[in-house]
Amino acid sequence: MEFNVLIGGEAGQGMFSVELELTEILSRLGYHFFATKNYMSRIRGGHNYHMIRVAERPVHALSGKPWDMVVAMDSAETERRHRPALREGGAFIGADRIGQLEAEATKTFQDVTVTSTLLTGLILSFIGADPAAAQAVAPDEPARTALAKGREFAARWGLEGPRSLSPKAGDHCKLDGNQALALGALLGGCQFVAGYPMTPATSILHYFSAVAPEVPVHFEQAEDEIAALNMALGASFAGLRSMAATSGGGFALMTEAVSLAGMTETPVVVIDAQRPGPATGLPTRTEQGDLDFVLHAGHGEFPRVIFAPGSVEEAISLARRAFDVADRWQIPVFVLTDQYLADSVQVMEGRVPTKILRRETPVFGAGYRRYEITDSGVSPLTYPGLSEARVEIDSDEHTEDGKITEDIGLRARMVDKRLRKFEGLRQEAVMPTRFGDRRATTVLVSWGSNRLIVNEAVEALRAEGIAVSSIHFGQVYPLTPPMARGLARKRLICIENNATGQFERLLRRELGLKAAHRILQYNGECFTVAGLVERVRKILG
Amino acid sequence: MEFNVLIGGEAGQGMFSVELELTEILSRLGYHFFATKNYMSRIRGGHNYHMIRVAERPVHALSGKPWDMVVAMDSAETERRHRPALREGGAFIGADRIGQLEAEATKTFQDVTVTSTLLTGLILSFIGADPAAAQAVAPDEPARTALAKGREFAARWGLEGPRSLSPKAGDHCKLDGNQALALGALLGGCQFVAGYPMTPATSILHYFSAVAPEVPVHFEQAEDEIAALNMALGASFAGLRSMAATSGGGFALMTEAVSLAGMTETPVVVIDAQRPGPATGLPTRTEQGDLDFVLHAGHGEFPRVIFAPGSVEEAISLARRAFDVADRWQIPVFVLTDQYLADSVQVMEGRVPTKILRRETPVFGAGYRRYEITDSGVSPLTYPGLSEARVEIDSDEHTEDGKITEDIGLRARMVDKRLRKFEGLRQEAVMPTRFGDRRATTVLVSWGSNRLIVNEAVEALRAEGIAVSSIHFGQVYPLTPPMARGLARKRLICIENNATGQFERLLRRELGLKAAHRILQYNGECFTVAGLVERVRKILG
Amino acid sequence: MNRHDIAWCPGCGDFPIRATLEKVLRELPVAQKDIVLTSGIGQAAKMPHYLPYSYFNGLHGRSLPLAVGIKLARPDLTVIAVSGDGCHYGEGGNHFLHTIRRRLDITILVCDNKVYGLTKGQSSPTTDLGMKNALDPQGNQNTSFSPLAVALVAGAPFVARTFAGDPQHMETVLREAILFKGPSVVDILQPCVSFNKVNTYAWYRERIYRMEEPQKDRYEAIRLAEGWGDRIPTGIFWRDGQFICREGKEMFRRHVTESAVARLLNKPCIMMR
Amino acid sequence: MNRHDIAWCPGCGDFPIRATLEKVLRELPVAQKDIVLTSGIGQAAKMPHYLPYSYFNGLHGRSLPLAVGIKLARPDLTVIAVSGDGCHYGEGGNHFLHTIRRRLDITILVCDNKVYGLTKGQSSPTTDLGMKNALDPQGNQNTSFSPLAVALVAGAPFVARTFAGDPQHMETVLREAILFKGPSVVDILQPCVSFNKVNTYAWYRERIYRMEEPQKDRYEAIRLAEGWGDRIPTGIFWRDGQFICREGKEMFRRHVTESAVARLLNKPCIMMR
Ligand SMILES: Cc1ncc(C[n+]2csc(CCOP(=O)(O)OP(=O)(O)O)c2C)c(N)n1
Ligand SMILES: Cc1ncc(C[n+]2csc(CCOP(=O)(O)OP(=O)(O)O)c2C)c(N)n1
Ligand code: SF4
Ligand code: SF4
Ligand SMILES: [Mg+2]
Ligand SMILES: [Mg+2]
Repeated sequence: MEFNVLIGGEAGQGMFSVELELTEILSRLGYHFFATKNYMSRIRGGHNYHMIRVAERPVHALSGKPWDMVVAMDSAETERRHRPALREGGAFIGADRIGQLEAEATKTFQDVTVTSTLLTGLILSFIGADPAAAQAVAPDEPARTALAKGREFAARWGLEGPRSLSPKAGDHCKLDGNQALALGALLGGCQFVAGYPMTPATSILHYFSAVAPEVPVHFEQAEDEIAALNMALGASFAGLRSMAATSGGGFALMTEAVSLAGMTETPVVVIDAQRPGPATGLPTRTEQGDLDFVLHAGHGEFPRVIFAPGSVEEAISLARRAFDVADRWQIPVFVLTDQYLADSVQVMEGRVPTKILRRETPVFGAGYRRYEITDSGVSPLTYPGLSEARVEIDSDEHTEDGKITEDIGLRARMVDKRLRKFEGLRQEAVMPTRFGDRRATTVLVSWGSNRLIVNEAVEALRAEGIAVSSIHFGQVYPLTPPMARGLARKRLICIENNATGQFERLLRRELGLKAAHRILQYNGECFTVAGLVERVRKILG
Repeated sequence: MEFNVLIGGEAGQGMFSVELELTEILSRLGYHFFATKNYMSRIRGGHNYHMIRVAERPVHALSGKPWDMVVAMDSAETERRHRPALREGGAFIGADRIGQLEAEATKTFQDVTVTSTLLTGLILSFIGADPAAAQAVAPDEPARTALAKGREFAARWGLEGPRSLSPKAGDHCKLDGNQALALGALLGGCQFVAGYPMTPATSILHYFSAVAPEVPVHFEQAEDEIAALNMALGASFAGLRSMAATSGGGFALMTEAVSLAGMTETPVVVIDAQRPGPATGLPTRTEQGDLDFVLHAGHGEFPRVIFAPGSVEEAISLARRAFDVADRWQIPVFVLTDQYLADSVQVMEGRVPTKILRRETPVFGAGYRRYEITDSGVSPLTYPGLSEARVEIDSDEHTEDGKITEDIGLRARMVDKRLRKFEGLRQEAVMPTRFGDRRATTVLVSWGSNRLIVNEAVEALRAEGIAVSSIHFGQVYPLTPPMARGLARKRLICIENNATGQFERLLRRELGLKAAHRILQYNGECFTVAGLVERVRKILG
Repeated sequence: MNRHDIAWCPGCGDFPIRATLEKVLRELPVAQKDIVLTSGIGQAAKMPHYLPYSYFNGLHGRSLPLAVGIKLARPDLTVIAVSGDGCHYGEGGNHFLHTIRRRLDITILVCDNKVYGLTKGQSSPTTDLGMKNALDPQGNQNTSFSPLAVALVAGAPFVARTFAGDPQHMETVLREAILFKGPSVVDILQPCVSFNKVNTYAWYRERIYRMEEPQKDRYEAIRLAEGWGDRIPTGIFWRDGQFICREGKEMFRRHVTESAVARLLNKPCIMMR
Repeated sequence: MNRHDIAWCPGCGDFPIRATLEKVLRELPVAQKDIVLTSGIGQAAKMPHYLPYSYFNGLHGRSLPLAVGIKLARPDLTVIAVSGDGCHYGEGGNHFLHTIRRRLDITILVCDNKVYGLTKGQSSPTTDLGMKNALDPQGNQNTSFSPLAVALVAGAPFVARTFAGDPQHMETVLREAILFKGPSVVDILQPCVSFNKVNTYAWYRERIYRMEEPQKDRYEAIRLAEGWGDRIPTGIFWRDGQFICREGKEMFRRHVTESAVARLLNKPCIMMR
C-alpha cells in the first residue's frame, strides 16, 4: 500500500512549499516517504514538478507507477503533461480547486501562500493520516487551522481517506542528499568550505554558511571556482580539513588545482554534484556524466580516491570517510553525487553517527621535511606556526624539504613515492555492497545515486519470479580485484545515468569485467523502479 | 659512422647559439642530423645541455652512446656530469679551451658571442666537413672568418677531421616539432591562434606571431588560458579555423571551454605540449603524462579526436588533418606533443606539402537551423553576417535552432546526434604505422614522440639478431578494431614516457589488447636508442 | 517575441532592457545580419535568445573572450557582450579588466541586479557590504565592487550607467555605447524582483539623477562613478574623443596561399631561444 | 642563503627585493614561525624558496586564493603573497580584484618587471603600449595596466610603490605594508636585466621621486598612481586609517563537537528553496 502524488506548476507557484510542509509533517508523523523534484533553470514560470511517495515500508526511489493524485498549481501545463499518468480513479486537483483553496487562504489567512498548508492538510486527509496526530506536530496555530481547513476541503471533494496508510518509520531523520553530504563532511572534521554557487551543489554551501554561526566552520564564497579550490588548499595547508563543492562546469575550472593538490600532497575533498552536460547542459537536471572527467582530472599522474554514495546513509559515511582518507593519505578525494540524490528527500532510519573523525597534529623540530620519502609514500604532515618546523610546499617537483629541484633521479623517486600511496589505498578500499540473491546469474551493477532504485527493482523482479541480484559501488576508484570476486561469470547489466557507459568501461579497464548489457539514461531524469524493471525485463526476456 | 656531441653550460652561456649555428650549416651542407636539448626552468645559471648527432643516414633520436665530443661552456658542472660519458679517445673542450676561443672572439671580432661560431667551425672540422662548402653556406663574411678560425683551433688542438662524415641528406628542410605543428596548422587552414605563454608550447605561438605580418593569420596573447580557448571558439564561430596551444597546466584551465566546444559543436584545435606534472612539475622537461586527462577533459559527453604525431612529417600532416577533422565534424580535436618533440630539430627529407585544406562556406537562408538533426550527426555550419541566416549557438541543451530547451526527449536526441559523429570519425581514423618485420612475435607499441626512437631500436635489435617490430599510434583516440588487427596474439611491449602506462590501459579498455610488458620512463628525459634497446633486451631475456 | 517564451520573472528589470536593446539595435545604422551578441550564463545572459540576431551564448563568465575572438576574426561585425554582474565582474572579472585593455570595438553591457539571480540570490561583486542572503546569513563581508570606476582605471574610453526603469535614457546610452568605436562599458541598474528586495524600482527612482554630459575630468568621472547611496548619477561618465581603437585584420575568406607557405618555408627558421 | 642556489640572473632586481624582505621580516615584531608566504609561478614567485619561512608556492596566478584560505583558517598567521606582475595582474587578475575586496589582513607584493620573465620576455599586463618583444613583434597593442589605481578603486586601504634600486625606501614601505591591518598592495619596480631593456635601473633612477607621505585625497592618489613617464612617484599613495579589517574566526584546534552535531540534527531541516 502506498501513495504517489505529483504536484506541478510554474516555478514560484508554491509546489516546493507543499513538498517542504508535507514532508516535514510526514516525517514527524513517522511515515516512510521519498520526495524528489524536476525543476527548470529559471526562477518564475516554466514547468516544475515535485513527486512524493508515501509508503508503509522504506522507499528510496520513484515507483514509476501511475499517480494516485496529481496537483496542478498552474492552469494547463501540469494537466496536459501529467494527467495522462494519473491512475484510474486517482484524484486530480486542478485550477478550479486550487482557485478555491487560494480564495480560502486569502480570505481566512490574508495570505495566499497558506494554500500550501491547505493542500498539505488535504493530502494528509487523502492518505488517511490521523488528524489529531497531524494537529499535534503542526508547527504553529495558524498551521493547525490551515491543516484542518485542508481536511475540510478533502471531505467536501470526496477525497477523504481513500488510501489508508500507516506511519511505520521508527526513529529516523529526514535528509536530502546534499544535507547528508554536508553532515558527513562535518563528521569527517571538515571546517573550511569554499565554493561558488552552482546548481545542484549550492545547497551544500548553504548548509555550511547556515551552521557557521554555531560551529567552528567557515564558508567562503569565492570569486570563481579556481579561487575556491585554491582557498581550500590554502586552508588545508594551514591546518583545517577543507573542501570545495561544485558541479561539472565549475569542477572543470578546478582541475589545475586538483593537480596542485596531487603534487603538493595537500589533503582536500571535492564534491562534484553532477548535472547533464556538456557545458551548461541542463543545469537543474540529473546525470552521471562526469565520472571519466573526475577520474582523470588534472595534468600529470598522482593518486586519488573517488566515492559515489548511493543513499543518504552512504552519503554521510562516505563524505565522512573522504576527509579521513584525504588527510591520512594527503591526496585529493572526490565525492560524486548528482542532482537526483542532492534534491531527493529521504527517510533515514537509525541513529545518525555523531562521532567526529580527526587526527592529532604532530609537532616537529627544525629539521622537519615535508616530503620525506617513506615506504607508504606518506610524509609527516604538520602546519605552519606550531613550532620551528617550517612547512615548505612546492608545486614544482621538489626535494624532501620542499625546494624546487630538477634532479632527475629525485624526480623519479618522488613520482614513485606519490604513486606508492595507491598500494595502501587499495588495501583500505570500500567494498561494493551486494543486494538480493547472490546465486542469481544476472547482476545489476550500479554506482552512485542509482543504488536504491536498482535494489527496489531487484525486489520487484524477484516478485515476478525473475532472479537477479545487484551490486553497488560506493567507491568507484580505485577498483581492486576483490571487488570483482564472483562477478566474472555473471551476466552483468550496468546501469548508469549517462550516454556512454563510463563505469562499464572502467570496469573493463580496471578489473577486466565485461558487462553483457548496459541500461543507460541521459535525458536528465532519474530512473524509476517501474522503468528500470521494464528495461531489465526486456533484456532478460 | 656518426658523430655525437654534447654542449653543456649555464643558461645564457651560448650553447643554444652553437646548436642554432651548427645545425643551420649542417643543414645547408646536406648532413643528416638530430639535435635536442635539456634545459632548466631559469634564464641564467643552472645546467643546460644541447645534444647533436650527425650521421650518414637519417637519424631522429639520441643514440645514447658515449659522446664523441663534450663541450663545456662552464667551469665544472658539464665536465663533472658528462665527461664520464665521453667515449675513450673522445674530445673534451673544457674551460681552458673555451677561454682561448673567447679571447679570440673578443680580440678578433670584439664580440665574445662569436665564440659560438668558432666552436661551430671547430666541430665542422672535427667531423671532416668540406671547408670550402662550409664557407660557401656561411651566412656572412664575419661568420666565414670565424668558421675558418674555428678550424684553425681544431688543427691547433689536433681535432681536425678524425671523423669523416659525408653529407648524404637529399633535398630537405630542418624543423623542430613545434615549427612542424605550426606549419601543419597553417596548411590545415588555421588563421587564428590564441594562447598564453607556457613552455613547451610557447614557440608554436611565436611562430604565428612571427608570420602574422606576412599571411592572413592572427595571434592573440590572452590574459589566461580560459580566455585563450574561448577566444579561439569565438573566432571559430565567426568563421576562422582556430586553435589554442598550451601545456598541461594551461590546458587544465581550458577544460570547461573544451566542454563548450563539445556542446556547441564549434570546431577548434587544441595543442597540448606535455611536460612532466603534476602541477608545475618540471616545466622544461618532457613527459607523456596528459593522455588520460586530455582524453576525458571537459564535463559531460561529446565526441573528440586526439592525434599524437611521432615525427616532424607526422606533426605537419596530423596538425593539418586536425583542422580538417575539427571543421568537418564540428568537434574539438587535440594534438598531443611534448617537450622532447617540440625542442628536437630534425631533418625532413622530401617536399613539404603546401596544399592548404579548406572548405567552402555554405550560405543559407533565413530558415537556417544551426543544430539540425542529421544522420551523420553533423549539422550545416555557416557564419554570422553572410546572409539572413542567423547563427545561434547555445551552451545549454538546445533546440535545432539553438534556443535553450529543457525538453527531455529533445535532449536525448541531441545527445545521440552529437555522439553519432563517432561512427563517421571511426571510419576515417588514421591507422597506426608499422615498422620492422611483421612476423616477429614481439611488437613494441608507441604513441606520440617516441616513434622514431622505437624504430631505431627495432633496427638495432634486429642487427643483434633479436626479432621485433613496432607499431606507432599517431591517432590515439578513437581507437578502432582494425587498428588491433594482428596484434592480439603478439607479445606487446608498450613504451611510454609516463609512470602509469596510460596508453596501455587505453588499449585494454578500447581494443581489449593486453600488453605483456611496459617500458616506462618519467624522470623528465626522453628515451635514447641505446637505453631502449637495453630495456627491451632485458625483457626479452 | 512571445512573452511567455521568456524565462524571466514577471516584473524583472531585464524586460525593459530587452525591449530597449531591441529598439536600439533595430534602429542602428548596421544591417541586422552584421550584429552579433555574446553572453555568459545567468538570467541576463539569456538575453540573446530573445533578440533576432546571431549569438553565442557561452559559459558563465566567458562572454568577453568570445567577443574578442569574434571581433578579431571579423572586424566587420558589430559585437555586443551582454551578461549579468556576477558573470562580468565575478567569474569573468579577469576578462573584464583585460578586454577593456585590448582597445577593440566591443560593447560590454551589464544587467546589474547586484545579485546572482539564476542561482537564487547569493551575493554578487556589486552586492552592498552587509547585505544578507542565503549564503551570507551574517551579511556580505566584501567591499562592494565599483565596476565603472574599475573600467575607467582599466582604460575604458566609454563608461556609462543607466537604469532599467528609464527606457528613454537607456535608449540614448545604449545607442551611444554601441556606436562608440572602442571598448564601451554600460552598467545597467536592473531591479531583480525575486531576490533583491532593497534595490527596487522605487529605491532607484528616489536616488537616481541624470548627468547631462560626460565629465571633462577623468578623476571626477571616477569619483562620480564610485558614488552610491542617496544620490546615484546615471549617464555617460566618460567618453574619450581621442581614443584610438585597435583595428582588426581582415582575414575571413582571405586564405593563406600556397605560395605564401612556400615563401615562409624558404625563410630561415623561426626559432625561439 | 648561498647565492649560487638562487635561480635568478645576476643583476636581477629580485635580489635586492629578497634581501630587503629578509631584513624586514627578520625585524618584524612577529615570530618567525608565524610568518607564511604564498607565491605563484614565475621568477619572482621563486622568492619564498630563498627566505626562511613556511610557504606555499602554488600555481601561476593563484597565490592570492591560497593566501585567503590560509588567513581565514589561521588568523594568527601573518600572510604575505609575493609574485610577479604576470602572475598577480595577468593570470591572477580576478583574484587581485576580489582578494582586495575581502578586507582581510593580507600583504600583496608584486615584483613588477613589466614582462613575463620566466617564459622569456613576453608582454605582461604592465608592459607599455607599443613595446616590442618576441610574441609582440609589432608592439604590444594593449593599454598598460595601472595596478595601483585598480587596487585603489577595488578598495585597497594601503597602496604603495617602491623600487628595487632603493633598498632603504623598500624597507620602509614593505614594513609598513606588512604591519598595516588590511589588504595592502605594494608594486615593486623591478628591473629585469634579461628581458626588459627599457625599464632599467638607470631608467628608473632618472625618473623616480619619493612621495613623503600618503595622499589625503583618494582621487589624487589614483591620479598619481596612474602617472608614468618622466616622473614616477614612489611611496605610499594611500593609507586608510579608518579601515575596518575583517577578522577571521578562530577554528584551528577548535573542533566541531559531537554535541554540537547532535544539536544541529535536532534543528529543522536547512533546505534551500
Ligand atoms: C562555471 C560556472 N559556475 C557557476 C555557474 C552557476 N551560475 C549560473 S548563473 C550564475 C550567477 C548569475 O548571476 P549574474 O551573472 O549576476 O546573472 P543574473 O542571473 O543575476 O542575471 C551562476 C553562479 C555556472 N553556470 N558556471
Ligand atoms: C597556467 C599557467 N600558464 C602559464 C604558465 C607559464 N608561466 C610560468 S611563469 C609565467 C610568467 C611569469 O611572469 P611574471 O609573473 O611577471 O613573473 P616573472 O618571471 O616576470 O618574475 C608564465 C606565463 C604556467 N606556469 N601556468
Ligand atoms: S530572478 Fe531576478 S534577475 Fe532573474 S528573472 Fe527573476 S527578477 Fe529577473
Ligand atoms: S629573467 Fe629577468 S626577472 Fe627573471 S631572473 Fe632574469 S633578470 Fe630577473
Ligand atoms: Mg546578477
Ligand atoms: Mg614579470
